[in-house]
Amino acid sequence: MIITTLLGVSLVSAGLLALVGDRRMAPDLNILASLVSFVISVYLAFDVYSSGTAGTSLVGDYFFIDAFNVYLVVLTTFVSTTTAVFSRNYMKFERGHGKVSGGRMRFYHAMYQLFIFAMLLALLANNVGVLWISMELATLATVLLVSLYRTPSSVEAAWKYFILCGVGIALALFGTILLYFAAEKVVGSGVQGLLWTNLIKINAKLEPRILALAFIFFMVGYGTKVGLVPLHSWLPDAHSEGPTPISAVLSGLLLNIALYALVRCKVLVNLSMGGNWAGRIMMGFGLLSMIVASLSLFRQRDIKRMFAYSSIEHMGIATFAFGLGGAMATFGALLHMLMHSLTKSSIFFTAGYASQLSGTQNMVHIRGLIKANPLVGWGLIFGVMAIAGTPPFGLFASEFLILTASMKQIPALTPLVLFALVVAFAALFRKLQPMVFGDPSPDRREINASVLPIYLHMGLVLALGVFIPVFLQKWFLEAVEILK
Amino acid sequence: MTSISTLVLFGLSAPFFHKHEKFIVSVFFPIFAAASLVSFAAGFLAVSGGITEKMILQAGLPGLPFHLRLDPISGFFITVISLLSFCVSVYSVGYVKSFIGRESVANMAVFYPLFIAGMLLTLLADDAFIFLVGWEVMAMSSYFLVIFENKIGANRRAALLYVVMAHAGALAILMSFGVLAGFAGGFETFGGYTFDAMRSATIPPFWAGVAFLLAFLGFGAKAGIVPLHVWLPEAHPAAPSNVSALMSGAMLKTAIYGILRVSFDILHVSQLWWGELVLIAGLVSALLGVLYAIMENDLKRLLAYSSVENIGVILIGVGLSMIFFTFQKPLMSALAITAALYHVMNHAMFKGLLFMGAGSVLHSTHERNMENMGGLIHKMKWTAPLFLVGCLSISALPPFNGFVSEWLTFQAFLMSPALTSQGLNLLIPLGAALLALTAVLSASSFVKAFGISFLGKPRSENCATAEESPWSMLIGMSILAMTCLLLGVFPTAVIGWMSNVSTALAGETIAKSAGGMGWLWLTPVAAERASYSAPMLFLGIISVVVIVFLTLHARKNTIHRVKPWDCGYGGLTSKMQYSSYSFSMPSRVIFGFFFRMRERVKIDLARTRAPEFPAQIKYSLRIRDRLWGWLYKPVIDGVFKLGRHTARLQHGRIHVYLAYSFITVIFLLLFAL
Amino acid sequence: MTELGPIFSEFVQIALTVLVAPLFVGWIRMLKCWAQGRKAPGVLQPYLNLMKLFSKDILLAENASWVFRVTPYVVFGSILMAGSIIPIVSTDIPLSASADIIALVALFGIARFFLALAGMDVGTSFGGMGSSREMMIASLAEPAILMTSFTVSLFSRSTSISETVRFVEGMDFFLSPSMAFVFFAFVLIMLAETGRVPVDNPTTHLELTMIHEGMILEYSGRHLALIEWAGMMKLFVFSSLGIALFAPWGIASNASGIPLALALAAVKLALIGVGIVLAETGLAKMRIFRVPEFLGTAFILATLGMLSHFMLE
Amino acid sequence: MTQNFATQVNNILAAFILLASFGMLAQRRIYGLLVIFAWQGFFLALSAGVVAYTADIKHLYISAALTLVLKVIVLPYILYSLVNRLNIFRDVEPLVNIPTTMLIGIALVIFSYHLTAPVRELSTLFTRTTLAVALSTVLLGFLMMITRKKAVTQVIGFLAMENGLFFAATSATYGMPLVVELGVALDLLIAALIFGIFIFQIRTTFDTLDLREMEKLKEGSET
Repeated sequence: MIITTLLGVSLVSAGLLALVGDRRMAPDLNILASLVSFVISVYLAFDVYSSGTAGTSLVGDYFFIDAFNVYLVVLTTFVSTTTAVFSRNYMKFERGHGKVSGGRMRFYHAMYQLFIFAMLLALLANNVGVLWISMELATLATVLLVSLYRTPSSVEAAWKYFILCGVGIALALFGTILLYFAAEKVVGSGVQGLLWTNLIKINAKLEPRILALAFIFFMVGYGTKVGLVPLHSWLPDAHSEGPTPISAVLSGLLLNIALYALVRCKVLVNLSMGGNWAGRIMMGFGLLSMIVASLSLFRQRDIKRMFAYSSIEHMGIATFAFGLGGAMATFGALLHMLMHSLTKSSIFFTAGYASQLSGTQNMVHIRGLIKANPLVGWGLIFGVMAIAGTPPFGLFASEFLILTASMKQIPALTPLVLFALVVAFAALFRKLQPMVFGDPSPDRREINASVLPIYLHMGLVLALGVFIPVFLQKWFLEAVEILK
Repeated sequence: MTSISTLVLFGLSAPFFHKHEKFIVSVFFPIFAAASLVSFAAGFLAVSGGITEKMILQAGLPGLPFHLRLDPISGFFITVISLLSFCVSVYSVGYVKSFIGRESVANMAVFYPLFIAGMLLTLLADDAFIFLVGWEVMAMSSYFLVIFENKIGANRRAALLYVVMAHAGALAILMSFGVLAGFAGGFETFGGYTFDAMRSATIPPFWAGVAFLLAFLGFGAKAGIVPLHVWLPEAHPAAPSNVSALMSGAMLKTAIYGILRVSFDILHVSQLWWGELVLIAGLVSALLGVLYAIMENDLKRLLAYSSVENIGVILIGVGLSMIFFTFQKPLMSALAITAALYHVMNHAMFKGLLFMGAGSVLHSTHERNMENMGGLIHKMKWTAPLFLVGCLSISALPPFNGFVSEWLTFQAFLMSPALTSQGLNLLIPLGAALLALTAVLSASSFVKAFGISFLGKPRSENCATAEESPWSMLIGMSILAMTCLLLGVFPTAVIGWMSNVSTALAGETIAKSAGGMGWLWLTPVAAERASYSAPMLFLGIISVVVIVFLTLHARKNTIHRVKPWDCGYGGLTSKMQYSSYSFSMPSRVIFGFFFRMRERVKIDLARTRAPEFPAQIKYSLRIRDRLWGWLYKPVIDGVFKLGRHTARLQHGRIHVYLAYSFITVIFLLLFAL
Repeated sequence: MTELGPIFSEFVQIALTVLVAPLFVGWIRMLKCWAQGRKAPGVLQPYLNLMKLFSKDILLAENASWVFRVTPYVVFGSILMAGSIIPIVSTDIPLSASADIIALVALFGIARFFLALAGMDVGTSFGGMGSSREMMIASLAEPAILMTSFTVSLFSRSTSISETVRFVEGMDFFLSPSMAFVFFAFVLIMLAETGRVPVDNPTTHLELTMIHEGMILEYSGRHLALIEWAGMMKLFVFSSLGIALFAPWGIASNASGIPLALALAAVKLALIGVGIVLAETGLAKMRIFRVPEFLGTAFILATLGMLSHFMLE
Repeated sequence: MTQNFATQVNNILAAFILLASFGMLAQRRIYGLLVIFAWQGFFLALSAGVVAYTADIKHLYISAALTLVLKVIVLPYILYSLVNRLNIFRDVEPLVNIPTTMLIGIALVIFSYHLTAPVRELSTLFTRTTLAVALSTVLLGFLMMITRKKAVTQVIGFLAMENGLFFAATSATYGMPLVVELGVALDLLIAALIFGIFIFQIRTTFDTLDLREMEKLKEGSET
């Protein structure tokens, strides 16, 4: 019941916003809608926690909640709320400078809510097919947002995003079909064959070879959306060319959702195949992504593009950790997903303000942010520190766990991880310093930056870095159990 | 604990006062000083009483709350560091004022205490996680302090180099902890990260070696062991002088602490080659460090390089102690470790003093290049003698403290015949000779430092118009100067105080034998073996000087001030003095092969009557560190090259991208089935 | 007598160091003149020089700082300390415990440090040149001398000089390669450290060849006197150190044996003087950058001595 | 009709579908492509119908009908009108020349046949043999997207992939549950619409549909 209202809110508000159009109230309505769904999701989470359900709790046949997806739901609604707050000023500025027309703003807000709806659906859906549908929906909702500015580069980016993800998702559908094909022989045809809860129950009977085949398609399909090398090509374009709020939610949330789907599949396949076959594939992809992404960081000119690459790197780390398996690594990976989406979205906020300040996304022309706007400047510094994995920020905690775990389990590969991390660190700081320090460029524009979201996120990341509240611990540990 | 919290608290509250910066400076830094005094007391008692307190904060990762632990080892380092930070904080009251209006003092007031707090936290940490948190807090806050004057591009480059190397080192340490925790009990339940678990863990020799090596690399990168030292001469000069005093005097010591903690306390030095490695690394760092120091003309760079040298000396002691330890010679091991710890303390004191001195020179002349200094002894009446004290102590001249630790190290060296290994028997005396060489070279480099910058005639306008720095800076320095003298004159008392530390590390102490002949004589192992009495020497020299002085001044004969001998040409200008370059010329000739030197003389024959009297002669000399070209440049270039190649992946054509995923699918299908 | 004995012999030593040093130098100069066929001044000439200098006024360079003025006293004091800890006539002296051979080297170090500073204080190029060369020579000589003393102390298992002397006295005379090597090393170093000919020329005032003289060029009056005196003492101390390390036979173990010890010491010193003169007349002063090779040889010899101690004995 | 007759029919339809996708690979002219695409959809719907009839699964009729509407009428029509509006008639020569593409296609078919062997052994359905065809259709569509230059042709390739997927669904599993089928169909529709919008956007911003114009976003030289 709660879940349906939760989903309902975003869906209805999407419709509403489509009607409201480009009134002054539209952004506020957007914020309100996201806030409401956030509140509901918190209530939901509280409900789950207080009922103390270890593992899954079914809602009808279609939705289910367990320790794994509940925190992602809260995270999603939270980040979408803060992003909505951020986009209020940001998009007003963009409008002011005539980069977007009123009609497109209508479209923007409607699609924003639809996107949230799709993500929540993907998280909560108990049905592999529905999961697939909502993933596709999420893609479609954002495709046209990426090309919102109608500049050649943005259109190109959107097209690549659309085609590559479309193809990827199609492959994922093939995987789904194979999965269903395998399950059908056990439970007979019908919805039952696609429910996670059932599949986990019956996994012993599922035919491993078909599941292996299915997993490959899932891997490539959802892997494309996670942005794993070499399926990542669309990500830097899409994340850098769209409006910044969209980049924030794409990097911060959508990648998580895709990874979520992938991990679910991995668990299933591993269970039926025995051993860590799927895990090893994921580790391979994760490692490759880390290294390639961190090396690419050096060559970036565009600030948002650079952070898009860093998202690839971090998704790589999380994938690697999930592939690694084991309590520490999985715990670390869950923490990493949380921390990364908080940090990365706030970084995109600051990056957006930075590029508005200096009227370009080209890092060569972004100078002396601390002088120009101290709050934004320090926000960017803290964000980069956090994303580079320096304590006491939370990403350090997760990387600490992941690295030590990998040192324990596969010492041979750890140097590669180390290399990737150091290179990424060096690259990020190399690019960061000229942007924040020194004297700002004379021709800079005035903005009124709402830094609340930025510092809210950073504060959370900081707090979680030194102290993980008990309910989160409980969920993570349960999730670790689930993902064994 | 309280001190850490106050530091953090006030540090974080600082930005809210960024409107009235004077207020910050004059109120906050005294508070920091008080806080460091508190921790000083704590550490001091911990060492003297040999107490071990544990404390667990309910925070951090599940199943891994923050374990804190105050034992003699950490207590010793806390004492040293907080004593230094006390003096530096006092000094800063005057020093930081000079930044008001130029830079944001609030930043300083935020990161300075965070820096100290980070160091203390590192020392108190009793599990891997909180240790690294403290470590990185220290690193990052010092990074922001290094880049404090961020308008200068060179500072930014220095800071970048520093922060990258620091982070790489931290990750290496993390790896080593990973290895240790992996073998410790209760890894899957987060329990393995506590140092206690690691201590009790049984680790196969190979992995123990790996852990040690990783830790040594990680800490070495922070300590500035050659060849990991490149960041040091860049970062220390870039930072404000009170910060460089802390970095060089205190931060490097945390690295030493880490090495001791891991190799002695956790891994209980199990293999011989560790000691040998540390010893050799120490020797190399000491020698190269001092050579670079001699070549330098930048006062602060010179000091930074000499820090490399002193870290080397400390490591020599540590290495010897490890070797003796593996040979089950606890008393000798205790001797060596005492020497090392003593030098840790000494270096903290005099290097802090010297950096502050350089700071006040910078503060009044805005010059860092010695070629533009000179004659400051007339302008800065008090700074000069204080700086001189620093120079005397660092050149290991009795009765100052530097000599004591050097002397102990020599004694440790001379214990080598007790070892049963032939190779070491031959190697170690050579090490002693190298150490001697280092000592004298550092003496000459500090003769140069003091002589060129404080003596002679001013070489630039800024120097001619310099004036003395404010009282707070002088107080900060003079406390340290006093400490230098006391540490030098009463070594037996200090060693007695340190006995718990060496017991905790080497399982034995030389306190008993050291004080064997009473407090007056320092006799490391036995009176007939070797003895040294600083008080006697001190008194002896002083008394002779006084007696002679009085006897000679019994008869009044007058002093005439005249021009110095100018070979009859007349008009000696300050340009005719021996410059810093020319002073180090002999050593350049002798040790030139260590450096990449480009020396060129440009003779301008334009509008000159006769070619042998050219109008002007330009002489330029660039001295580079060979290691940079050998080790670092290739790595950096390699990374960039890789970057270029990976960038090709992002081809831009969508068909290629599609082909990527297509090939991936096919490949996986083949690979899987 | 017994408990006062040490004190007594200590005073004897100090007195010797202070008073006999000029005599020793005078003896050397006299020999040198004879060797070069010149007419020699009296043995007591150095005393007269000192007296003259003490009675003179001081011409102080205008921008000389207090460092310049303190230096002579410090130099004098530290060298005197050095003299007081080396057993010249008796091993049983209270101060010998207060510093071992490393500390001894360090005492010379103090003197050198201040001299070098004083050289740079006035701000003439000669001073700077002198100090820089002095420091270079020192930086090469000191490791060598430490190696030497280490080798010797390896025999006696002690760095305390008195102990060493007792030990060497104790063992009956024998030819040990290490001792031989070390002895030659010591001779070379002594020539370098005391600024004798092949390294430095104590009598030159040709600016470009000055080392020690360069540093003290600006000194005059009693300052100069003190420094000269300290120089003489240094030569004396070094010689007696050589005696103590290599030919200690006869050095008394208590106050009662002092007279004999005195006689023996006189003889040995006289012989050393002869040796020095022979060396100075035989060798020519070498170019400044040949000095490193010279001292390098010394260092190698000392090291060889130590190695041969481990390998052959 | 009997099982094995149905099997034969279904196999024949599968053969036609495969043929159609090869035809698309070979076809240069866009009209032709559209026509073949429509035919493929038609065969698809037909086979779905057959399966629905034989195995007598109600909701499969619905999806068959959906297919007929969407893939045979709506989508081809949209694309056709687009092509007319933007008057692009022939796709210029592909990146990889036709014979090579064909050879690769053959290889793909063999590969997917080999790949689905285990599935064939496992399945009890009379449609099982056609899974190989489905997979190869998907891969061929993929191949087509890689080798063709124009946006429109890429769209068609994408839709061909979708056909393959649908065929897999029907042949391997007698169709997914209805919810999923509907969802998929909906997504497909939206996708098609977005394609339409896009092709206009591209046309207006680049005034060509040649995708090689859209290669600006790549890694520049290091700054």
